[in-house]
Amino acid sequence: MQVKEYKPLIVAFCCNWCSYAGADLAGNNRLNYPADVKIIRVPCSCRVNPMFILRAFQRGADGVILCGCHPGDCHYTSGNYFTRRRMAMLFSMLDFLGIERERTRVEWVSAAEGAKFAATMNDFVTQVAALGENKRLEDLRCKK
Amino acid sequence: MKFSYFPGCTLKNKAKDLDRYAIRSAEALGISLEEIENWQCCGGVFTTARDEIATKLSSVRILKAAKDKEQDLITVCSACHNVVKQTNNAMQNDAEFSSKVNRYMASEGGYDGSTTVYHYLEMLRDIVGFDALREKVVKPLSGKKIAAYYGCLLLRPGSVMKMDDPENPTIMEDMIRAMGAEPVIYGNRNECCGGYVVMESPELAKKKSGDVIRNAKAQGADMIITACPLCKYNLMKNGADVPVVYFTELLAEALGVKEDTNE
Amino acid sequence: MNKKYLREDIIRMSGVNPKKCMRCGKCSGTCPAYDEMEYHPHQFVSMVESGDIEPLLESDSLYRCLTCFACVERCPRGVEPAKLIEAVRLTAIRRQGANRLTPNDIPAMLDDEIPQQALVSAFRKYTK
Amino acid sequence: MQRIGVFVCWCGSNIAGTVDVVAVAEALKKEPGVVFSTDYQYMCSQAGQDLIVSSVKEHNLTGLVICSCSPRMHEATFRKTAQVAGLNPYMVEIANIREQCSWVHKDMPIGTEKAIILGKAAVAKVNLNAPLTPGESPVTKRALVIGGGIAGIQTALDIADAGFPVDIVEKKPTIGGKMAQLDKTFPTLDCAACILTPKMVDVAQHENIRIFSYSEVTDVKGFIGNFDVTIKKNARFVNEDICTGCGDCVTKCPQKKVPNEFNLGMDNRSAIYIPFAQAVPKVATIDPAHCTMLKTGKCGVCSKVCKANAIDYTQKDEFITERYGAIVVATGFDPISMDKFDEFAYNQSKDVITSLEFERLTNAAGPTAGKLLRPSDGEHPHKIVFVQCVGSRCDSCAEKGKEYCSKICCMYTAKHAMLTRDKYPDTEVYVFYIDVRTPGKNFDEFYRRAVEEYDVHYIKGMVGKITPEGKKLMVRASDLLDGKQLNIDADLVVLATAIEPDKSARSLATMLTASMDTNDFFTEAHPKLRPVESPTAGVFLSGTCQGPKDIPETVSQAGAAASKVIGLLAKDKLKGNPCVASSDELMCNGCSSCEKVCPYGAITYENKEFRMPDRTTRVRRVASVNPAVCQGCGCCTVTCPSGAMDLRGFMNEQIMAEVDAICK
Repeated sequence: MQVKEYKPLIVAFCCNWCSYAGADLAGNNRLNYPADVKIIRVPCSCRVNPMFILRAFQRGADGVILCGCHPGDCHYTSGNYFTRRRMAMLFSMLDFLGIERERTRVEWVSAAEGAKFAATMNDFVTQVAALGENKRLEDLRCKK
Repeated sequence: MKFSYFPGCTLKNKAKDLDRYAIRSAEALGISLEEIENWQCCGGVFTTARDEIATKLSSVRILKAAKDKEQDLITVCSACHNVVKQTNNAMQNDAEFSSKVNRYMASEGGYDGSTTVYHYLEMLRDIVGFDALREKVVKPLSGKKIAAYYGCLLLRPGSVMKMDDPENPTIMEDMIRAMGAEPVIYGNRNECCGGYVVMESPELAKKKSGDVIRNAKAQGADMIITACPLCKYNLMKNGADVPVVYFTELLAEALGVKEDTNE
Repeated sequence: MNKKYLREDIIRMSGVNPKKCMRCGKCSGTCPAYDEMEYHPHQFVSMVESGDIEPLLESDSLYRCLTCFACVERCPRGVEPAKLIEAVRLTAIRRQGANRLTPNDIPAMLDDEIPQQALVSAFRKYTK
Repeated sequence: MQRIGVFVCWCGSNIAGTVDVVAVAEALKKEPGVVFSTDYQYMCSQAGQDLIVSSVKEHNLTGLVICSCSPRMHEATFRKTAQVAGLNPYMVEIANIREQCSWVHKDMPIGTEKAIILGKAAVAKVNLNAPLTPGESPVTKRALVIGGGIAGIQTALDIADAGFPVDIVEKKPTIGGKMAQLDKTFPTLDCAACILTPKMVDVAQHENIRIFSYSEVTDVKGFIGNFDVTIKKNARFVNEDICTGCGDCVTKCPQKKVPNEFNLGMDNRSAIYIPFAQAVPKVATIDPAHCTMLKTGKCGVCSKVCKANAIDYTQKDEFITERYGAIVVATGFDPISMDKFDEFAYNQSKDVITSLEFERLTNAAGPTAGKLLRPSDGEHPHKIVFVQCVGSRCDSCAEKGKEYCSKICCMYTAKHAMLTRDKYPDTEVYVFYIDVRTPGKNFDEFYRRAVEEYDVHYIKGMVGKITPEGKKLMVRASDLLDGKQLNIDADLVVLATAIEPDKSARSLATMLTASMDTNDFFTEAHPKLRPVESPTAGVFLSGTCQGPKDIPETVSQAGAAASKVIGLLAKDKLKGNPCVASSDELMCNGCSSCEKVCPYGAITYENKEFRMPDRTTRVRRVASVNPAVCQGCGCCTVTCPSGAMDLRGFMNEQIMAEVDAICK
């Protein structure tokens, strides 16, 4: 019997100015990373409500990564500092809920860092894949 | 007001004047200095190496003795002050060092770096106050042009000693003014006299002390005061043709308590 | 001793990062013992940085530093050369039989006035 | 319910090579709301756009999903297409199936599967899209320039020449700034006053420029196009409109022992003064800290001698409020204090001076009438030591100086050394340097000339200690190349002090909500591509308030800032970004959290009357977003505890719909 290869589902939130452009640059340079990563564009990493990340886990995502401009380089001056603090809080709550820390990550990727974007995604997908499916946080209402 | 007091080895021997006038003057200013019991020599110089532990234990014990009496610690000798203060700083800020020290001292109880260390001059400025000092002066030293010689150890490293601006200090000059004399500002007041290297190279000490004396005199000094026995020795030995005295001696004179201390 | 190990040991002991040096030479410009030294403060920094430490260990310059902290105070980059010199000196005198000063040397150096402080300090600096 | 059309682009083989575009179009047909789906080779081509327009009409589409390249590439194109087709441009969403799919995945089935999911996410979002209209705001066609140095002067002249009115606010009694204090300028050695003062006159005579001298900005409200600025005109106790600048009062004033700040305290001025002969405006100012009349009520000499009757001891500070479309910051620099560097004996000897003091000492209008004389005894110095990098390039932990290179010192020191040798060939000149940094047109040639033709001794090494002794300054320094410690008995020492932003810059930045770096220099909107704009819309940067720079660079930046201002003022109306935050007043609990995190000050609170269901009214404090100021980062939406704040175009619902679509 052939076992179907496990493919994790990864949601990546990318800020419009740095990380989304970094992802575009990875594309321009044809730098491969797994198709498991699906990007959602937001104006700034600080637009990402912790609720969105919880929602993704609820709906079956195995990992969520949040990418923004490097600290100090935020297009909106200070947005990513808020992101950093909020995510520190959220991640400690995820610890509390029993969602492995390795399923989440905040990464700073500039518009010039296509290679870093691809490398980060490769690394993150490998990391999440090693943990297997995320079963901890499910919305019972979504269960069929 | 009571303080713990650490005189150090030289003040019990070659620099008795620095010690006795310090105690007498403090009394005249309403401050009593209680000498720490069974103290050991601080070691003379602070070893900056972070892995030197045993050589700093005597200083930690001095600091701990003051803490046990719940008193602030006062020092007079520049070298002692430098060693004790730098050791205290290491106890406060170098966690690896302080944990090693506390392991050595486990049987006598630990020390956490919480003692406040004042140099006698800081006590005059921050606790007595130079204005109050001025009022207590009975024999103003008017007409005297006095050069304060800081040397290196009182002020440096500035980030640890925090006594005064290490390049443009005013604490001794303010004291001189409070005593009614005129301070002489000269560039070499915070340059080294040659220090302990006199043992290794008397020529170097001669040159460096000579620079200090020449500069002070060129700027008009007719007396040099210091807080350090080794500075005094180096200056005196290397051709000082103006008097070099301890600041406490001059203070005792101004406060009118110099004469009756002939014990 | 292995060159790299020696360098790391001295850096760890002193807590100094010689890479911060920008080669301005202010330490040597201000050093009161400069003329007595074969290797000068800025050379201590650059030679430790490059691992060229043996010549420093052999040099009398180690015993000319006054530990007056002028270089520490005035260095624009916060390098603290005196701490580096101290670490090299300790490395030298910690070697067996390498004490610079022995009690037998003392009587010849004494005069009536010399303060205890000078003897104690010299022993700290020159002897292990 | 939307009627959505899906358009899958092949991008030649760029997409179609790895993604089965037909399958994508087919799969998306089944998504809720989708009524039409197709594919085409080049959707961005005219034919492709025509296809979109005709499909909108044919199928009555209300929303569009374009599966194509990155929205950073063609989002604007397709929004225009939607507009042509009669749709609101914000009813378009792009699924990025090229950069983020076909180009990074090699396997056709995998690429196709991902493209479908990205398409589904875009469809889910469009289902919740609402038409958005960018707000419009009028532009007040007047600019404010804060700071009247060469940067402010050049910016103001350029804007005024384009026909727009400009106000300059200068805190000193005259414009001119630091450049007015300089003697000669490198590398051409033309005299600073000769090139600056005509420009000052141009400013004074320009019909479009008003100067508020001896004034400062105390409050800024509003936003790009409409800033309401309060300017405080300090009382100068002289009626500016009447004063003829004859100077009779200055000569007759009995209080003549006031340190003259224009000459950096190296000589004295009177209590009523005109900073220098070519001052603009050329009117007198009374220094209230030193005027006997103002302090004791007894004197009044100036009032008696003034033929124009311009003296007014009762004058009060005056506040003016004016509206501006754009603000240019040109607050300039100051040399840092030398208090923490007394190893160089600046506080111990008058003969240790800063470079700016040296400029005054060699300036024909300076305290020595241009003769280079020692400040202590007025004698001619024969040996001069210049020390570079004093306070520049210091490690941050040293806490004394500045971490950056001050950029101008190498050149002006070369200039000082060269001019000294030129005028006084009997003078020995030493320059101690760490590195000589002379990038710039004709700069290195200039420095080499100082060495080769003028015999200036350049020594690599730093001065460690200066000891005044008698009439001499004993300079101890290292010569790193010769391996020597030097002891030079100098007559004069000149310190090339680091420069720092003017102290007023920090409070101004707070008023403008413009950002600063750790050194208090204003930050640019982009360090390379938008160097004269601040991240705050409508605020522009000119000169050294943004970073150390020399005169040519300052003037170029001033012109650049002016061109940006002109570009803004030339518009009648500003179209905003419609993707801005908005608050649901009924949900807002008035907590101010959003106001605190907004980097632009776009959120304000107001008390509003609400009609309650029982027909009573209640006043509640609620947030309101100014759409002209909001830049749409969305930080407030996450901070809002009651969920009242949302971001148009990136609504919570929309992003969660995308999440759901991806995770389905």
